Parts: sequence; C-alpha cells; structure tokens
Amino acid sequence: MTEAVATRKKPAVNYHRLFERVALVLVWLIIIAVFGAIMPRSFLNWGNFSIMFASYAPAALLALAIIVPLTAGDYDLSVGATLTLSSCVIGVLNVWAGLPILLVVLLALLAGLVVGLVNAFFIVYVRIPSLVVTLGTTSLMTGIVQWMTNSSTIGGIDNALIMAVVGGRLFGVPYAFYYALVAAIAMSYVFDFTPLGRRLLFVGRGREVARLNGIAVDRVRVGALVASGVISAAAGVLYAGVLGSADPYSGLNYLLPAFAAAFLGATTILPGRFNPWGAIVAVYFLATGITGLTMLGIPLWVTNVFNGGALILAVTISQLTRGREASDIG
Amino acid sequence: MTEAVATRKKPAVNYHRLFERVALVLVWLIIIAVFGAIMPRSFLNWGNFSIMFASYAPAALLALAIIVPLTAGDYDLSVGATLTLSSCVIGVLNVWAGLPILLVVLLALLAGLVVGLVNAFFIVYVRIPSLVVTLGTTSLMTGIVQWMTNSSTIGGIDNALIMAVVGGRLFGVPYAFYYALVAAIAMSYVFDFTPLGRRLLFVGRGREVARLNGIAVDRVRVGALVASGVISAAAGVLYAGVLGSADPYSGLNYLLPAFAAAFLGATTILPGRFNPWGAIVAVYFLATGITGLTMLGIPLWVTNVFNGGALILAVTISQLTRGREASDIG
Amino acid sequence: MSFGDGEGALTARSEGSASRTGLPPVLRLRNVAKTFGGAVALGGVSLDVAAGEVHGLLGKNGSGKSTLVKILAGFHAPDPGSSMEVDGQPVALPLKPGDFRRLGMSFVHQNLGLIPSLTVLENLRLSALTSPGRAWIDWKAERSAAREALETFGLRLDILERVDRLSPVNRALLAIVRAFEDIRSGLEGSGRPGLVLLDEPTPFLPREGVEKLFGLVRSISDRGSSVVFISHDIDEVMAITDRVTVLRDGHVAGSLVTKDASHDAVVQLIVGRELARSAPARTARKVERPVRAVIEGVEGPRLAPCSVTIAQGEILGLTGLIGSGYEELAYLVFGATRAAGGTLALDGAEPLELPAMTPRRAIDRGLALLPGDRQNASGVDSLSLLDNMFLPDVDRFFRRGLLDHRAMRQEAEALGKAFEVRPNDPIQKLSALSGGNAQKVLIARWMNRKPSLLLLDEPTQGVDVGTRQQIFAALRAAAADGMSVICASSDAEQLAEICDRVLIFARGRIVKELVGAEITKDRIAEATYASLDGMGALPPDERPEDEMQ
Amino acid sequence: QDAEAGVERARQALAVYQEKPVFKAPAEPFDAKACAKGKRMLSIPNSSANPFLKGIIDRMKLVGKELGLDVVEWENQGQPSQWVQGFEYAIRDKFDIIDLISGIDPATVAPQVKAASDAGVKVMTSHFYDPSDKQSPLVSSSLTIGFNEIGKILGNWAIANTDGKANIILVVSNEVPPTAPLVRGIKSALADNCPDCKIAQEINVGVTEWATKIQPSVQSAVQADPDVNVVIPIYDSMSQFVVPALRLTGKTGSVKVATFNGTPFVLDFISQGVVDMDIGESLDWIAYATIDGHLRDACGLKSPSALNVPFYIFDKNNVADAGSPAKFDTGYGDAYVAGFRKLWGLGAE
Ligand SMILES: Nc1ncnc2c1ncn2[C@@H]1O[C@H](COP(=O)(O)OP(=O)(O)OP(=O)(O)O)[C@@H](O)[C@H]1O
Ligand SMILES: Nc1ncnc2c1ncn2[C@@H]1O[C@H](COP(=O)(O)OP(=O)(O)OP(=O)(O)O)[C@@H](O)[C@H]1O
Ligand SMILES: [Mg+2]
Ligand SMILES: [Mg+2]
Repeated sequence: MTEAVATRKKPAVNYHRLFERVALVLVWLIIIAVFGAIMPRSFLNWGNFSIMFASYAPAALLALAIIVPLTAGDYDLSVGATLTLSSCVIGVLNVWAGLPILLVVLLALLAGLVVGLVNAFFIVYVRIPSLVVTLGTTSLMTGIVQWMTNSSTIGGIDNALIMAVVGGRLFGVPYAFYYALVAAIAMSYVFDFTPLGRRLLFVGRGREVARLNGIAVDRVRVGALVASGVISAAAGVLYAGVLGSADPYSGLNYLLPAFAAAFLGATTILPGRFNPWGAIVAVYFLATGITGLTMLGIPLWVTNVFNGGALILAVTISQLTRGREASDIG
Repeated sequence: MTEAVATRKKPAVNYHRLFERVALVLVWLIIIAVFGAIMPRSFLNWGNFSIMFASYAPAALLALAIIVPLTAGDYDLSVGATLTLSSCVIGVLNVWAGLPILLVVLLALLAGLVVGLVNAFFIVYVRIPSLVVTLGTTSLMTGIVQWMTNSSTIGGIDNALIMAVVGGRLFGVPYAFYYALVAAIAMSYVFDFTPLGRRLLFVGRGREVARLNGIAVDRVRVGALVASGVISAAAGVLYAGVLGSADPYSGLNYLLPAFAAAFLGATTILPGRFNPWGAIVAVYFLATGITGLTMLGIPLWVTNVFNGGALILAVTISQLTRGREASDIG
Repeated sequence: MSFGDGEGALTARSEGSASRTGLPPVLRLRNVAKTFGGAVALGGVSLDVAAGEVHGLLGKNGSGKSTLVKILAGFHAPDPGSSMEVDGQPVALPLKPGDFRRLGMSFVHQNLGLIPSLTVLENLRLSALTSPGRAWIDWKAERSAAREALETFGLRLDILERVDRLSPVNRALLAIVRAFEDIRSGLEGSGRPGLVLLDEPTPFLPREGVEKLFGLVRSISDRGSSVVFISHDIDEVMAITDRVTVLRDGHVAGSLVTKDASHDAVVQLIVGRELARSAPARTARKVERPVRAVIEGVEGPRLAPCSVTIAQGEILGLTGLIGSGYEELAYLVFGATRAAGGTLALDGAEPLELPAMTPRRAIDRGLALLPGDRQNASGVDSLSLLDNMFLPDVDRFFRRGLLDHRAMRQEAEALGKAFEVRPNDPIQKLSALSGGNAQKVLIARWMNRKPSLLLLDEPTQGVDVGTRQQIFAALRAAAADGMSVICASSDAEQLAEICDRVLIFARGRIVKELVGAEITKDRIAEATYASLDGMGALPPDERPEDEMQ
Repeated sequence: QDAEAGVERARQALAVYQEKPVFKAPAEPFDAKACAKGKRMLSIPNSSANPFLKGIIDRMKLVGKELGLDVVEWENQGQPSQWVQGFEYAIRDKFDIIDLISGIDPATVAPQVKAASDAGVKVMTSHFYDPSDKQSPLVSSSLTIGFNEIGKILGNWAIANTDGKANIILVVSNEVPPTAPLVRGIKSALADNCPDCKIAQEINVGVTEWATKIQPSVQSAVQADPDVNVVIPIYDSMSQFVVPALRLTGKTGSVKVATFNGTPFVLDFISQGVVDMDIGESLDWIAYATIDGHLRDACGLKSPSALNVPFYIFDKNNVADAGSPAKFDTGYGDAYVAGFRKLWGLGAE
C-alpha cells in the first residue's frame, strides 16, 4: 500500500521540483522580456548581452570559486581578497618589475594556490572554523596588497592579457565569458560526473560518514580550499584583463555579491545544492537586472534593493516550494 | 581511584584554562607595555586611552550586537548596514526634517528593531539560513540608505546628541565608552545570570534538543535577532554622536572587524563561548594595536596584517591549548 | 543508591503496586494523530496511563512511539482533532514548549536530549536554568543541587565536564537522572505525582544499570507517579511494566496486562504475525574452515592487547559489559579509531600494522564496517539512497570519464529490492526512510561489495523484530558464501541467533569463548556477568575503571 | 553662428590651462623659518591609502623639515573613528595645527574640531572647499581649491572637442563634498557656451561601490544612448572602470574621456590613448602652497583664501612630460620652488 501511495504521489512531486529547478531561469527570461519591451532597441540586442556576459565574467568565476569549499562544508571569505591579490601580483610584476605576462599570470595563480594552502592549513589541520580563518587571511592579504602596490592603482598591464580577455570575440562575446563558461562546464563535470564530486558532497554533508567510507576527508577539504584559491586567483587574472589595470581595493566589494550569487544559485538547476550552473544563472540574472535598471536611468540605489530583494525572494520561494523542509544550504 | 585521578588532574587543567582565559588580556598588556616603552609620553597617558575607549565604542557595541545571535546559532551580517541605517535615519530626520533629536534617536532604534524583525521573519519562520537572509537585507538596507540620503553625507546633527556621546566625560573618558560598558554589563548579566541567557546558549548549541526540553526556540531566536538589530542601531546612534554626522557608506567597513572581534573574544574570558567581555577585550586589543602602530607612524598596511595575524594567531593558540578539540565557535 | 551495585537478571515486577483504581488516568489521549507532509506517523492513537502505573509502549520501528512522546513534549504539533487530558483535566493541544513541566511530565528521549558541548551541570539543571520567571541564577545553589542529584543517584561525575566527553553509558545515566530528578522536585513542589516517559533508555545501559533504572521506576511508581516505558527488548518490558500498549503503523494494535501475557503473545502483537525463530544451523558448520583473518595484539583506548582469529564464513560475536572494550575492536581493525598497536593478516597474507590502518586501506582490502551510530557515522540523511549505497565505491561507476548515473540507479533499485527497502526509490533522501529501512540501505551498501570481513557494531539496534530477521537471514546467507562477520553487540539474543562463536570481554580482555551448543542467550548473559565476578578478586586499586564506578 | 562662438569661447577658456603653469605669489613675503620654529602640524588625510594625499603629505614633511615645521601624518584607513583619535592625539600632544587634507569634511567631525579649537589647536583645511562653499565656522582657515573652475574646464573641454555637440555621461560621487561645485561648474560651462550640448546621464556611485558599479553603469548608459560622445568621470580613479566599459562596448576612441586629478596611472592611460585628458595639479606645488598658507595662519598673518595651485591639462600632446611611467609631480615645471623660497626668505637651493 505504501508503495502505491508513493507511486501515486510521484508525478506531483516531480512537477513541483521541475518548476523549482527552472524558476529562476523563467524569472530571468521574464525580466529580459520586460526590459526588452520597454527598450527594444538598446536593451534587446546581442551587443548589450555580449558585453554583460563578458564584464560579469570575473564575478561569475568568483561565485564558482566559492561553491567548491561551500559544497565541502567550508566558508571561504577570502576569495575577494585573493582576487585582489592576484590582479595586483599581475600589476606589480608585469608593469613594475617588467616580467613577461605569461609568467606573471602563472605566478598569480600560484599566489592563489598558496592562499588556499594557508587557509587549508589552519582550517583542516589546526581545526579553526573556516569563517574565522578566511576572515583573518582576508585582512592579511589586504595588508600585503597595500604594501605591494603602495596602495595605488597600477595601469598599463600588458596588452596581450587584455586582448586575450576582452580583445577577441566569438559570436560577438569577448573571450572573458568563455573562460567562465569553461570553468562552469569543468566544474559541473567534476561535481556531477566524477567520483570526486560525490566525495566533495559527502564530505560537506557528513564528514564522519565520509571518513568511515574511506574518503580522505582532510585531503578533499584541502583540495576544495586550494581549488577555491586558484579559481579566485583566475578571477583576478580575468579582472586584471577586463580592467587593464590592477586595483588594490575593489576585490572585497565582490565578496558579498559572490556569496549572494552562490546562495541564489543553490535555489535553481539543482535546488538545495550549490551548483555551478545555478551560480552562473544567478550572476547573470542579477547582472541583467542591474543592466536593465541602469539603462532605464534608474538611480543606482535601486540596484542594491534589487539584489537584496531578489536573493531573499528567490530563497523564500524555493523554501516554500519545498514545504519548509530543512535546507541544506548555509 | 578515579576520584583521586580526577582530583590530581584538576589543578593542571584549571591552570591551563585559567591561562587561556586571560591570555589575550596578557598579550594586550604586553603590547601596551611595548608601545609604552617606545612612546612613554604620547602613548602611555590616560588621554590616549580615554579617547581610544570612546572612539571605538561604536565598534564595541557592534561586536556585542553580533554575539547575541551568534550565541543562539545565527549569523547576522546585517549589523553593519543597520548601523549605517540608524545613523542615517538620525541624519535625515534630525537635520533635514528637523525632528527633535530624542524622537529621532527613538526612531533610529525602532528602525533597528524592524530590521531585526524582518531578519527574524525570514530566518525563523521561512527557515532561510541566516547568512543568506542577512546578506540580502544588507543589500536592501544599503539601497534604502542611499535613497534616503541621496548618497550624501549629512552633517550638522543636533549638538545635544554630540554632547551626550562625546561631550561629557567621566574620569576623562567620554560618555560613549560608558554606553558600551553598560551594554556589556547588561549583556553579561543576561548571558551568565539569567535563564534567558541559558536558553540562548541551549538554542545555539542544539536547537532540536532545546525544543525537546521545552525551550521556545523560535521565540529565543527572534529575540536574539531583534536584540542584535536594536543594539546595532544603538551603535549607529553612538556613531552619529561621535562624528556629528551621518555617512551612508561607512557602516559596512565595520562588519568584518566586528566579526573578527567577536571570534577573537571567544578565545578569552570564557574561551569557547561568545562572551561580551571577551568581545570588548578583543575590540580594544585590536584598537590598541592599531593606535600604537599609527602613532609610531608605521605604514597602514601593517595594521591590516596585525588585525588578520592577531585573529588567526589567537584562535590557533586557543585551539592548540584545548588540544584541537572541535571548537564550538563558527 | 547507586547504579553500580547491580545484581543478577531482571526480576519480574511484583504485585501490588499496580494502578490505583478510582483516580482519573494521569494521561488520557484520544485520537492523537500526526502526519508528516502526507506520511502518516500516528493515525489516531487513544491511550490511558493510570496513576502509579508503569506502562509499556511497544511497536516496530517507525510505528510512532517517539512521535507520540515528542507530541507530549511539545516538540511536534499533533493534527487537529487530537485531544488530551491530564489528571482528568483537558489540555489544549498543541502543547507549548515547556508545558510538559507544568503538567508534571519529564522525559528521557530516544537520543537522550542532551547538549554535547555543554557541561553536566548545565544539562542536568537545564529546566531550572532555563525556566522563565527567575531574575537571577544562583550558580552556587545550582552546583550544589547538581552535585546532590548525582550523589543521590550514585553517579560520580565532574559537573563541569562537557557531556561529549562522557561515555555513552554516563550520558544515558545523566539523562535518566535528570528525568527522575525533575519528577522528584516536581513532586516535592506540588505534591502531585508525575509522569516519566522513557523512550528507549536501555540500549546504552549495561545490565546492572537497567536493573537500577527499574529500581527507580518502581520506587516512583510506588509513590503514585506513572512511567511510560518504551523498549524493543521484550524481556525488559515483561519485567517492569504493568500494562503494555502496542502501536502498529501509527495505530493502537492492542493492549495487554503484562502479567497475563506471554512473551510470544507480545511479539505477535508487535509484528502482527507469528515469528518463526529460525534455529541457527550451527552444528553443521563444525568442519575446519580456512582462516580468514588473524588479528594479533590489537590495542586501543579501552582494549588491552588481544588476539582474535576468524575463519572464512564464520560469524564471530563479541560482547561484554559496556566499557569492556568489545565494542572497540571493530573500529580498531577498520582503522576508524587509531589502534595503539597490533597487526592484521588477511587470508594468509603479510600482516598489516593496525596503527597505520585507515578506513580507505581497510576497504581496499575487503573489509567493511557498519558503525553503531547510524545518524552521524553511517549514513548521510540529506543525500539520496543511491548516493548512500555507493559511497565507498562510486569509482566503480566511473566509466569513460563519466559517472554512469543510469547504471547506478538500476543497481540501487535492484539492491533495494533485494534488501526489501521500503519505499524503494533510489533518488529519495535517506532521511525519508524509517530507521530500520535506513539500516537496511546501509547494510546493503556493504554487503553489495561482498567484503571478505564484515565488521558490525550493534547492527540491529533500534530495528524492529521483523527487520531483524531479514538482516539475520542476509548475514547468514552471505556467511554461507564465505564472508566472515565480526558482530559486536550487547544483545545476547541476537548473538545467540547468528553467531558461530562468541567472545566475552571484560576490562579490555577476552575472558571467555563460547562455541557451538554453548551459545544460547542465557549462557551469553551468564558469561557476561560471570566475567565481572572473576575480576572481583583483583586488589582494589587495580580494579578497572569501568563506566559505572 | 551662436554655437560656433560658444565653441570659440570654450577654446579660449582652455588655453590658459594648456600652458606650463607660472608661479604667482599668494601674498606678501614673510619670514617662514622664524614662524615655523618649534611648530608642529598633524596632517590627517581622508585615508592614508590614497596615494595622492600620501604624496602631498610626504612632500610637506620635506618642505616642513627645511623650515623647521614638524609635519606628522596621522595614518588611517579612512575610518572616522581613527580621525577622531587623530584629533585627540593632536590636542594631547599640543600640536599647533591640524591640517585636514582633501576629504575630511570638518562638519563630519564637528565635535572634535570644536574641542581642538578650544584647546588652542588651529584646525585648517586644504584642498577641500571650493571658494563658493559655506565653510565650517569652527575652522581657522581654509585653502580652497577651485572645484568649480575644474568643472568649467571639463565642460569647456567637452565643448571644444566635440565641436559643440557634446553628449555627456557624468560619473559622480555625491557623498564627496567637492562633487557639487564641480558638477555645477560643468553645467555652467555647458549653459554658457553650448546650449546644444547635453548631459545624457548622471551616474552617482558611492566611492565604496566604484569597483562594482561604475563599469556596468557606464556600459549600460553608453548602449542606451549611442549618441554619447564624452564620458566625464569627475575623479580620475574612476576611469579605471570607465576605460574597460568603453573597451567592451567598442567605443574606445570614439567616446572621449575627460577627467581630473592627474593620478599617474591615468596619465599612462592617456599615453595609451584610452583616456583623452586629465586635469592635474603638482603635488609638490600643493605641498608648498599648503605649508605657506597654514604657516601664515599659525603666525597670525592673513592666510590666502585659496591654494593658488594652477591646473594643467594633460592630453596626448604633453603627457610624455609626465614621465613614463607617469609620476605625480612631473611635467608641471618647477617655477613654484624658486617662487616660494623667495617668498619665505630662503636662499636658493
Ligand atoms: N521526511 C520524510 N519524507 C518522506 N517520507 C518519510 C519521511 N520520514 C518518514 N517517511 C516515511 O514514513 C514511513 C514511516 O517511517 P518511520 O521512520 O516512522 O518508520 P519506523 O516505524 O521508524 O521504521 P523503522 O522501524 O524502520 O525505524 C516510511 O515509509 C518513510 O518512508
Ligand atoms: N520530523 C519528522 N519528519 C517526517 N517524518 C517523521 C519525523 N519524525 C518522525 N517521522 C516519521 O514518523 C514515524 C514514526 O516515527 P517514530 O520515531 O515515532 O517511531 P518509533 O516508533 O519511535 O520508532 P523507533 O522504534 O525506531 O524509535 C516514522 O515513519 C518516522 O519516519
Ligand atoms: Mg524509527
Ligand atoms: Mg522511537
């Protein structure tokens, strides 16, 4: 009998779930339609979207960076500072020290790796809560960046980087976007189609269970933190390429939006899990809103309200859809 | 026999614990001694400390605000934005609308209360993780403040407020400090000597268990979030009083330091628990470091390194003292 | 009075203290129902608990016992239409948090309801420390009250110790002391007898602890308070209760007066059918079999170096009093807890150093461990059955660079069917399954790997009688195919049913080995207790510090 | 006809800023060494992280040293609580002058300014007020800088370089006080000299949000109105976010960028051809002028009301003078050094 009940219930549940999975995408399409109706010429053209795709690529990469340790159960608040560090490493070594750009990019990624290792050392081996450690390393890195750059913006980064990031275009969209896209594809492959992804998930959801099932929990956590360091350093490289300069201050401003996108992304595609496509959709959903609103000439404070409101609303709806069952995120 | 062993072990344990409880205070005294030795005249005088006590009072209050929901197991990232909101409410209503200052202060506190209720609604009733909700309300409030103030700093707040905050002095220390002190005393009374404090603690450490044991978990959490809203609004009032003006942007800068202080404070006085005196010690420990370094004319980046380094180091030592047992904080 | 000075087997409840007639029932429930998002946990339960009565509440896993208890604790809100009376007075449902105190109830919950990261003092005095209406906590008074309470119950604990540093036994005792202490102080305060609800308090307790608990139960029921006692151990229930009510699928299946009922009648009422107890075919397996594993000198926190050999296809039982170290062996061998020393040789191969053992290595060598702590160590509630089933060997499905989700799903479905998991939907979260079904999934996880040596810790704890038989059958079938099993359990009946050989532990050492026809429930129980007596001759300061003190 | 005249007026107005700056004595000569003797000045920048302000203070220290004036920087991270501490430090340590340099509005620290004045420490501002601003009555003297004048330069430059068809996106930060006079200047130049020019959009971004908001807003604005031909980020540090916006929208070169501050990396942007002009001031000159003005006030002389540091337009024609990579006070000539030394009664260097 129980069986029968279960079978009868199934379609209803799946219908709900399907709706939840695509809800944010639908809302995205709706706001595109609305802005498009108001500004058919300026908003609804490929140029507008292609630019939006490219200019939010660093933010998208940062959101991707965050969800790796989040899935494994650790918060990495240091991604914003790592982005700054990486782009300033590029600025200092390329512009001031005159090192070739390719080497410098590698060194920037290496810096991200080192940050990840430092975080991991304190989080995994000393067992300090991740929030505390990454709060601390954020402050540390901010100091180091100020020392390194003399607190000044460094312009004149090698044009090769700029060309590689925003110079070339494919279907009218600058390359920057495709880097983020490739990262999302790779990450969603790892998350969903490799044993590593499963291990990450298990470590995040039940550390002791994972350990007793032969998963090297510490190694997975270290790996996740290092990955987050390297990916946010890559976001820093993209950022330097998009700007053509290195700014010692801007990274931290991307921290809260990136977290917001990660959480918002966890309400869509695979609701209840941090997932790369969800994060990407969330970043560009918010970007679309901001772009549309600014094109309408609406004051910028509205975009803050939009960001906050969209996050709370989306998570609320997602929560209500799932009948207030305890959420896995956060 | 077990008894005997236990008795024999006890003093050693207590000695360790005692050391841990006062370690941060000792380090504080040491850095005071060091700076004092270097700058006996300018650093080591009451005037220096009295002003430091007063000017970091809003930060101290903010750290106190954070630990209430932290103890109950919720993160409140919105305290920084609430501080801003409250001081801008004062600016707009007092300077622009000309309302009397006392009424305006009440309205500012009321605004904090409303923020707390909104957070609580989504966190407790809709069951969205606190990190997500308060991230969202931060963005919302930032927008609202920008709208309210036209994104501009509002000077000329009623002198009565300024006098009440930094005008009068007791033992040379402006009143501002005593407000924070009173808050800490009240909070430590509630935390340690009232059933409410225990309820808060039980809710934070085990929600299900607390509910099974007849604690109205939801009510306690709502209360904690509202308290945090009101206290950070009070921090905003102090802030407006210290400056005599309302700045729509500065609040967020206090968020990470306040969290750092809350966590750092959880390594001292009552190690392993968020506690008001620990938070106060932590705020003024960091303030002392920054003040001393500034007076020495040491470049700015060093203070960031000091902040981050102190946090990580203190928590590491605290963690090692307790033999890497899983920590409760974070 | 102390939990420590236990004596022999459970004694049957004496006459005379049975329910007092004339008084209204302490607790009267009518039509109490609870639905969790469509799933019916309780379908309208009516129940009376008389004053001074010890009332057994029985039923298979998931039959709704704990749900009922949690409704009374104000944790769950019952569905509309439910009604409740206490001492003849109607009580408004749902209960508000803390109402139960006003109504004179106290609880030992199934998971004890303690907060691990707080101190003994805070947990013990929880209700006093958190009850509203006091402006001030007098810590000195609280400390002495806590010491006094522990003293009264003969429990020697440092009141400032964190609960997570206590042994499971002491944790259980702490919860029990708290419940009885609350009732005692309630009785002193209002003079009104109360109601203690014990939701499976005994699995953590050694025999003498159970005996002591029963002493407490009797003493308060003699003074007019009532007790609701939940357990899967029929013998305990027969020993202590006056009356039993059996739940089945959220409904009352029946009610019996204990002294008029037989063991089998109770079992039948619980299961809903007669249970054929299969006699293990031990005699046929007396032949010499090749050795599967030689464990030499394994040493752990509570286990003195000891050696164990197990043959292919053998089911080896480990038991003893709690704290005797038997429960550690499996974790040490698997590398879940770091061993202080010892080696493991499998199938005649080179011996492996146990201190260097990790779960990964153990799994690679064909070992499997099913921990006793299902919630925290065994399965992940928030993930699907499928994920849980293939956790140790997802790699197997990694083909041509992709995880083969289809194959996983098919295999999971087949596996679920084979182990009679209900409902068998591999995509569903583990949390959607009842405890017993979750346990089946987790056993399936390991059995599916065809391990050469399966290590089990309390495999059927909290599992109902029917499911138990299924699990036993599966184990026996696998053993017949050559799998060796080490099963640590405090449940003599279970060991008697499946084991070829049983080792009895005391104070970290193997003190006795039972084989063949010696393996009966009674012999195991007897040997367990005899083990203690044998140690009584030791000089006092070499007395091991067992949990009970 | 009228339009052409306007363009011509604009060109003429610009001419003076395109010549190498000349030194004009702000006031009568005085004995600066005697005046400075034993005096101490605490310079509190808006934030020590700002290289522009840091550069001024470092140079003031050098100049002060020669005169015997002890110049101390109050290092801070832009947090008002730290400014407050700076005031108290100055009062306690008996400084003679507190110099609020470029950014701290005396109104935002009114209680402290009052306390300092009461304690006999003269609070002065430099490089903060526009001459048209209402100044805080608590401040002893202020060395104003012509933000309004800068606005006019920006406006006229836009007119002149679009032949009177400027269609402008303005990027501003309203919470910074100099913004208002500066924007007024731009608007008045447009009103006076170019009735056909217009401001397509005025984007207000708080300083803390520059990094996240400027680029997308400028992109949207440029796309929303394809006829835009000038972007004016009023402070040149904003331009690091404006440049990529134009690059992505493919408008680099076709949309001109004009800005103010003379920050080196922006001057480098000019040589790279992604920014068209930047109005600069010599930091060293500012340092000399500030010391000059503050000393006069401290010694009871009449302080000049303005900083009198000339503005200079860098564009692709003269940006090479600023060095490669550009520096903060290169390219302005050094007429002021001799000028001030003479004024102060010092010998030649
Ligand atoms: N969160 C849930 N979501 C969906 N179904 C659920 C959920 N929890 C329980 N169920 C269903 O309710 C039914 C009863 O489960 P319950 O846990 O009460 O069983 P149980 O009696 O405890 O069994 P066991 O003896 O195996 O523990 C099962 O069919 C289970 O699938
Ligand atoms: N919070 C919950 N959400 C959903 N279902 C639940 C919840 N709690 C219990 N259930 C379901 O209610 C039913 C009754 O569970 P309950 O815990 O009362 O069983 P029980 O009789 O105590 O079993 P056991 O003997 O295993 O302790 C089960 O099907 C269980 O899955
Ligand atoms: Mg169950
Ligand atoms: Mg139960």
